[in-house]
Amino acid sequence: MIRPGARIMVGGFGLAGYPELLVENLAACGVGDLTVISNDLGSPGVGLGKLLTNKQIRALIGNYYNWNPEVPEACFRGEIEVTLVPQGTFAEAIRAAGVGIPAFYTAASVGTDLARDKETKEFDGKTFVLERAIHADVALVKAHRADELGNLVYTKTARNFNPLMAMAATLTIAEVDDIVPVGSLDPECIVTPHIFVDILVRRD
Amino acid sequence: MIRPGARIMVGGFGLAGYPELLVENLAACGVGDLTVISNDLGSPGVGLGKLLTNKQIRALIGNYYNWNPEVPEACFRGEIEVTLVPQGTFAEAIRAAGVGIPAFYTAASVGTDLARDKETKEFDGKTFVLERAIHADVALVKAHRADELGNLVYTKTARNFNPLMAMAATLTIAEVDDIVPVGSLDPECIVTPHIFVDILVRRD
Amino acid sequence: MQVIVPAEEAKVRIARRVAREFDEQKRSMVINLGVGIPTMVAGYIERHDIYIQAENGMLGVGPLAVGKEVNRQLINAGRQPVTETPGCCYFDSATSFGMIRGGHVDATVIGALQVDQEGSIANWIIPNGRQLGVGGAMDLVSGARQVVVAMQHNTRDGKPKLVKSCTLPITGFCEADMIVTELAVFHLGGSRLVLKEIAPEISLDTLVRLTEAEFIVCANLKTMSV
Amino acid sequence: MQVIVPAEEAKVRIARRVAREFDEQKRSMVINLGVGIPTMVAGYIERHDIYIQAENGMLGVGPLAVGKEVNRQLINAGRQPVTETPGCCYFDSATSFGMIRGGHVDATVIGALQVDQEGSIANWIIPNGRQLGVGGAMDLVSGARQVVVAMQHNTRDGKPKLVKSCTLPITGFCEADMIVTELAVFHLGGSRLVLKEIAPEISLDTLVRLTEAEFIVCANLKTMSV
Repeated sequence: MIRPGARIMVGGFGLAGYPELLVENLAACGVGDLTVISNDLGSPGVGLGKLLTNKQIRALIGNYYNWNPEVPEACFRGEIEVTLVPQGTFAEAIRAAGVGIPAFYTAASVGTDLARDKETKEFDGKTFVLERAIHADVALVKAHRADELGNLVYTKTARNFNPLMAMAATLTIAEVDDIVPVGSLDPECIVTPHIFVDILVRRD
Repeated sequence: MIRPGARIMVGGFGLAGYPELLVENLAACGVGDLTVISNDLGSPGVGLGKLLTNKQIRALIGNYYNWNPEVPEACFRGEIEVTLVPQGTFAEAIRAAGVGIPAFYTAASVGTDLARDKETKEFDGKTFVLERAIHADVALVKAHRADELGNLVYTKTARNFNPLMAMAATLTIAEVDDIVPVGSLDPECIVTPHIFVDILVRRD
Repeated sequence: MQVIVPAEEAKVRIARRVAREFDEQKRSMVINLGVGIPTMVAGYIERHDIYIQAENGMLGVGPLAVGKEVNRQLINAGRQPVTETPGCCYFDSATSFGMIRGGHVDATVIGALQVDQEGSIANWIIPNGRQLGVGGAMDLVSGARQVVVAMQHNTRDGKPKLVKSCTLPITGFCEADMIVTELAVFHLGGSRLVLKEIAPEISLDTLVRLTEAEFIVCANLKTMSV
Repeated sequence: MQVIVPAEEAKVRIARRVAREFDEQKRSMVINLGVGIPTMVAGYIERHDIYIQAENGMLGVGPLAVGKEVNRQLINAGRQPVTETPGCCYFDSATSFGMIRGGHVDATVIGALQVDQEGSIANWIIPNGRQLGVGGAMDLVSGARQVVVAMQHNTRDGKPKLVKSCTLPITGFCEADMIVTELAVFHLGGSRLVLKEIAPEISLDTLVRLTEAEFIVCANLKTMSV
């Protein structure tokens, strides 16, 4: 379902809460020219790092690649294009895509190298930078448990970007540890309503 | 704690999930000249409607007052000032205030009477209207249960604007049915983290 | 004024026709229903994988609550007590409108005061000083993937509601995708109104007379099933 | 180069001094701690109503996890396994940065490569081609109510980190409120650097020599408790 050249979002922070199985499959199928939108890129050869080691990546949009030194190396050799976005702006821009907000203002990065070429505007005497929503073709997210409808709940800090990315892509594939019957999850505790989830994949 | 002239936010939708006791107290203490930010204004003499019957209101910011005919009457007599905001924009603008976003763009209301005098901008060939965050001095919210730290959980559609308003005011007062010891609420199911809550009031 | 279809029958016919539209799409859908005739649509949907979203923060709205089922904290956006369907969930209003604005809600069914031949909708206010409310109408018509207008063909005093150009304040410009009345079904195609179905009681001439908006007639015009 | 306070002792002294700052505020606080010395601050806080937020989605971060406590799905923003404190809760990254950007986090403690005399902070990148990451630093310095810089006074090779004007890429302009090193404590007042405390080992002359930034000396200058 992921074509060469696709923009894909992948949940996770470090090695917590990323869809291990889906990433393995993506690495195994070898589809290339990908734009990967994620917090970081795991470690060299580990997690999302595999996609870079495999040369499947054309561009990265994210915020922290120092855990995987292969990223700066590939970037400075000109093999991949990297767009750094402050982490809070990154999270908010993904949510914005999910909720139909094309752009918003934030104070983060004003005046810095990361705001270069971005529009700014004053509100109440303070300067803010205009940030655009970040969409994807496919989101690969990791949740702890789903019901058969696709409602999702998460575990601890494995939640991170997953609920946001689930909203922000044309197609959302959720990897889960467990699928339970409809009605088993507490309606007050569902974090991602099934409206945002297209496909469930259970780890075995 | 609420002074004359204050901007106050009050959670609830219709008569579901509004802080009944806090509103009663506000009506009883008679503080006036208030700007009330809420979805609606209850019914005549009921819920928030009491504040209008009591002439405590100077201005309203919200989206639906047809359930309380006293509102259009007072507005057209020039006794109060009413700013209508589309409901989705209203919710998002309150969240924006809570999360430090001074303004955002939305497609709702473009070209209509409610977007008059608002800036617009094109993104990818479509026109959007710029909407400002909506802040308040005090938020009065209703939750079902709190732990002693102020973490909150809600009940059914009584959730509505409450978690958003809890983030968007300088001072947040939460009315709850029940206060339980710290550690009693499931950390995965807490909807409003205690960082957003200043004062708890239990109904008896 | 001649009554072609009595009001109560008209409402049921409209609700049933809209329900069939969703049933026939043969895929799981999430829909949002406005107050009035739109709310009635739920009662005629047969598929079990069509989920109703209420903009006050619920996905999986069941039938109206009766008797002991009534819970003051469980209402739809029209303030009516409702029930839950299995797998339902609750969320805040920003997330709810995020679903709508973000294009995740497959369809919204709304009533209207007027719709014009370009699909612009007027349904939020009659400037008479007695109304003051917009609710989620503007967010819904601009955000939902499909906007279905479900309304009686004419006003109570026989005036056309399908007009050349709305005279009432607009809710959203060129947003309607489908209009269902008791007399006809129209689609909007390339900003033009196209008649797809006509009620069995009337002729095309009668429909033209009762409709101010200009429309083109679909080559494959069908009789509306009633 | 003369070592006044050995590195390990310096780090502990800085962390302890920052911790005392929060303990003394005598009110419940939520703080966010960056990697390195800032993370060490948690170990010296005595009050039980100071809650640690991790920007990867947790409020109520406990001590680092050891042995069987380690859970790969429970980490802080530096990817270290941590534990929970009672009343902790989890949320997504947008809500987490909402807390930060919205001014709900009382203080952030961060390390820095350079801070200048106007309080501008450089801590996200050394343009050497081997680094590529900003993390949440820009959001934190612009969003947190109080920004405390916790860093050693000089670089390993003795260069000043408190400079007249940052030469490295800026994280945030005029955002620092307080700077704690092993040799001194500064506040930023009206965009001017004010020396509040000085370490017992050194004279004011020595401090001036080790500090490129210009600063004024508080009338009530104290000796830093070590």
